[in-house]
Amino acid sequence: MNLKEIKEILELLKGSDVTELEVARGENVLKVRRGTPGEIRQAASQLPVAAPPAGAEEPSRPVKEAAPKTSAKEIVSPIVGTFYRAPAPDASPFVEVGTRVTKGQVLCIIEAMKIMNQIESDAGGTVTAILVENAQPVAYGQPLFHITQD
Amino acid sequence: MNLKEIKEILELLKGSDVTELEVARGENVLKVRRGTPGEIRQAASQLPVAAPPAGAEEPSRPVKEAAPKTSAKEIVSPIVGTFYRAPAPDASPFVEVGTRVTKGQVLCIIEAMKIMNQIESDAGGTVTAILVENAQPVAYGQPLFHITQD
Amino acid sequence: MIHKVLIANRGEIAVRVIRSCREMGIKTVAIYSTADKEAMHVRMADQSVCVGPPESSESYLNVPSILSAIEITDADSVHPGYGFLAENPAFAEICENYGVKFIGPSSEVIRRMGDKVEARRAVLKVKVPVVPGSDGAITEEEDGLKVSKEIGFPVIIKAAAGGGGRGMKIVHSPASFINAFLTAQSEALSAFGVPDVYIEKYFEQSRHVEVQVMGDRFGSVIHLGDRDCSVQRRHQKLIEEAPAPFLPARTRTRLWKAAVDAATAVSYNNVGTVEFLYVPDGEFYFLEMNTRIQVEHPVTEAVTGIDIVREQFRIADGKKLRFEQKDVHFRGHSIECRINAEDPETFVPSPGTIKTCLFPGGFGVRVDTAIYPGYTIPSNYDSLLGKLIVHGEDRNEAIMRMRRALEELRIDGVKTTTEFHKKIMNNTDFAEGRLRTNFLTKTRV
Amino acid sequence: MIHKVLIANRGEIAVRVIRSCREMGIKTVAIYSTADKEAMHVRMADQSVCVGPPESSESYLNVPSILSAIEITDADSVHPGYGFLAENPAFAEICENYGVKFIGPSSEVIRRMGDKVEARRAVLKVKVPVVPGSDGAITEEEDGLKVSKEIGFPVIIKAAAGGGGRGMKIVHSPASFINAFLTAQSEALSAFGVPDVYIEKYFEQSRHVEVQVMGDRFGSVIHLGDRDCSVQRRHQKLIEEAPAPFLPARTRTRLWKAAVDAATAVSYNNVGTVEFLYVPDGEFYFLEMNTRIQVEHPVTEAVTGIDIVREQFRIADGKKLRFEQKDVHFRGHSIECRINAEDPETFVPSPGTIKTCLFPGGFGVRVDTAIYPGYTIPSNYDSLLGKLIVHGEDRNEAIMRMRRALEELRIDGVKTTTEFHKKIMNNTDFAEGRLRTNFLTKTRV
Repeated sequence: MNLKEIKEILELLKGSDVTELEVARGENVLKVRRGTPGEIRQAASQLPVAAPPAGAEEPSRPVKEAAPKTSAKEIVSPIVGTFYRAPAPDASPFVEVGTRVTKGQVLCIIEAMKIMNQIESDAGGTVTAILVENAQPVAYGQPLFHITQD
Repeated sequence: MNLKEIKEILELLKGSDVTELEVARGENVLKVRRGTPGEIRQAASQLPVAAPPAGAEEPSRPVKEAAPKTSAKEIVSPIVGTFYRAPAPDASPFVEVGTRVTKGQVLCIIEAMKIMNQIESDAGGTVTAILVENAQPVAYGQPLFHITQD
Repeated sequence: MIHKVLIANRGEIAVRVIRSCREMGIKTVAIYSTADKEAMHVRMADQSVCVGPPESSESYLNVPSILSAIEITDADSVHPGYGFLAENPAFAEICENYGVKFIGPSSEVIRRMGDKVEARRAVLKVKVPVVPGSDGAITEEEDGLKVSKEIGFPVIIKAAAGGGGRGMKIVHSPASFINAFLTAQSEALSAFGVPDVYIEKYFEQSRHVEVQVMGDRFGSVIHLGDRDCSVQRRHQKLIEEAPAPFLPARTRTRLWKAAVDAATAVSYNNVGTVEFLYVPDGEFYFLEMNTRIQVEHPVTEAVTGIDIVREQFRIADGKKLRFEQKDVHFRGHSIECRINAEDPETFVPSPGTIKTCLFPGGFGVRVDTAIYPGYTIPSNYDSLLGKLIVHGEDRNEAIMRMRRALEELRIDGVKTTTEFHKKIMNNTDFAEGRLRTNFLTKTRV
Repeated sequence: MIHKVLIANRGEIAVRVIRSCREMGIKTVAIYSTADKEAMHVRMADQSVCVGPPESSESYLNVPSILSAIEITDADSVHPGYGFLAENPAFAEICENYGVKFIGPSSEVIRRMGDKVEARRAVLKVKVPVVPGSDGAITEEEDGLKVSKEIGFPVIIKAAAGGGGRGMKIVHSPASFINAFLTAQSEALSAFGVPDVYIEKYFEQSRHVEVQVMGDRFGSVIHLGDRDCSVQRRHQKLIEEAPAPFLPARTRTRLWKAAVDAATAVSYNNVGTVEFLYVPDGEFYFLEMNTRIQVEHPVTEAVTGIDIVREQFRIADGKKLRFEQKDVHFRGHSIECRINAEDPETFVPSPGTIKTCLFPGGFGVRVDTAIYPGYTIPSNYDSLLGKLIVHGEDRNEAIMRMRRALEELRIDGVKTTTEFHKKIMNNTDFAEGRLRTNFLTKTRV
């Protein structure tokens, strides 16, 4: 079973009402399940949803964020709080896109319960993306930076 | 089993009411599960169901009945009533399996509202199946006989 | 004793009846057309019999076929639901003659109240106010014009054998009367088989208010309070509530009495509804009586706590009413929204297959439906998918609850009237009780 | 005024709270662990914040994280639901200090009633009968044995800091006392962090009866009637009903008074439940007070028509009770069945993905759930899938309706306790009121 065949099978399923499909050919197995989880998600959007804090939904889409950059490491927020790029309102940001950082270097501050928590990079490399705006709330597990390792 | 075969199987399923299919050929296995209708049907069987009159569910499975005999013509009940194979309790049945009949020949009686309705064959051929027991209730559209045309 | 009932209906009302039967220990037989093989009522009933092809006339209205189904299943009674054979006195009479209990009033009562002209005369005798109009059917256009001038324009021309809003003509001036009258006659003939029409005063600013009544076979009649069904589109009810809001207490009491008097006048002997036209800050007038269970009965069940379908069975089974008027207590306010498979703007029916359906739950929410995921709505019957009923301490709470419930409701695969109902529940005129039967014509929602 | 509430919970109770908020116009913030990304409460809330990994201790019990979530979403209040932080006085106190309204009683009341020994002393002062037992915690086994001999065996040893049926030991004779006492102490230590235990008389043939109370911040306390929760398995409630059936009228009145007296004694200032042990044809004894909304609150909502969660918000918002005792009217009978994802015979949890779920509808049926087709039940939390609540004119009607509703219920993908509930609803002992907390041990169902 090659990629072309898999594609064709998936193409075929589009018009059908098949919900689960499993094809095993020797050691090759193709399992497809379709259906409701994605549809249910629309239910939420049917409800009048106030703009969630930027991060609210992010943790549920790590794959989406990571997918384009296979070599990039994602730095996620270990706590709930407010994201600050600089140590003080008038100071320069800890890092910018393009900044080269070393493991243990401070990337940002997350304020939680009046305490400023310094978030350190757990990898060395180059900052290739800053995913949250300054002074925005972040949730647990929310991606903050991409660090592309050299 | 190659892609073409899988395609054909899926194509085939479109028109059917099959809900689960598993084809194993040697090491190759194809499993398909489709939509909800079949699942819902189980809901009914979860409910305490009194034995339905023999015919009650039959009309919903014409495919199942007809499938094995592609050349057989199905004679269905045009009315709701009680099926009698003979003109009187002590008389011989109108037809038996194997009886050769002509178009217009009486096959049975269906009693509805105290009236005896003679049901005639709308095809000539040989009676190859009698699908309802004598004196049993039948629903509209319920298959009564198979007539295999010569 | 009733042991087994054949339900001569389909959709949500068949499911509704099956539910009460299960709770009473009565066995159920569903009938279905070939288009309804996969219908919920067939899946839920203890037994089921296919009675004909998709066309109603050949299946759900096919009396010989239904009687045969009763015979072969040994059912001892038949529940007609609403629509189809529910108000057909001939069917009720045949059942009576066959020794099959008809779950409804006697055929004589159905026949009498079914003739709108005779019904009008019957209630007039017990001093129930009727809309000013012709005393009986009018055959000559000149007589019609004369009557119309006496009662004053605008007038409404109605088919004597009509109902459900069909075959009505509103006439605003003498100039257009003759033409409208002749059209109404020919429409009545083609729709109901009789050309008889009658004339009533027409009120632009009126509300549709009705009273649920209940009578037994021993002469007792009580009421279960009133309902408002003014939010209609082309005379089809869309939203109903109990009690009718913004009704002066004195008017309400008089309305109840009028309904009980009307029912008593015809020895009414099952549950039924007396419909009135109410002119706000003015009078109310008897319109007609529905001799069957109504689509909107759940709002009355919510405020009274009484299972009305169960009472239908008890009364038909020859039992006395379980309560006197003083035992009926009203609590809170209830609203029902009819969820139809229709475009919420144009109301064009939207048949199709239900992909997903998630119904609201929680406190004060009731759902009556016959759809399920994967169900294909046949195009042969009405477009009612289900009813959403809420109950709250007061009307405001009920409205807020209905908004919440409508937000939770999700039906994919067909268009539904959900969005329309959301608009009404957020409409100030509705909230403040500016309810009129021409609400939708006059209000941008 | 409360404008935006953070709901520090998950599952059906989070959904329940969101529903009332929507009806009151209060914005909602859901919190969730990474295991609950797809949970219903997250989908329904206006906003949502991930507060930690799957383990409750790191997410739903993670106070700093929850406080940060309150801060970044600008919530002005927090609803704790039941379980998790609902009866944690420290959390309530932190909220009070932060100026965040805790939707529940004040931290002081929670602390006081949370200590079972102090609670016992508080209610004794106002002459509410308590189970004969030790006046406070006992540390020496010999003292325990002495008390036990005084009150008579069998006795039950309970952890002072316990609750929810955990850490209890029943002792039938002096011979086995010392061993059981030492085990209970060490279990209390490991489960609740304190080894304190106390001793009470144990009644084999007792029922669990409780009274819903409601007090405001101005000293008014009323009750909303009683409930019976005797059908339990290992001290976990499975079926609840309101009112408690087969209770002598005089006993019921005294029970209500005792509950109101107990709540008044501690200036109780939100909704809560006073739990009693009732020995049929004998006395009742105060057990403990739950200072939160309970799983079984819907049965009381059904018979009173009062939205209890709404009242929680109103009281926490500093409003007076909306009614006096005389304004509370009871109607009919209500039963709740807890549908758990468990094997109906062994009660072993059955996690998995919900393939299909069809919930019952119609008159008198309420469903509270947080599951939907395609939802995967995380193994990190309790196994409650949803609650089926019915309301009928009387207990018999409620039982018949519950049977009907259970027959309509369909959940595929995981094992559920539905079949267990069907057996109970068809059990004669249950129907005739031979309810005891050891019902399941003694009855073959």
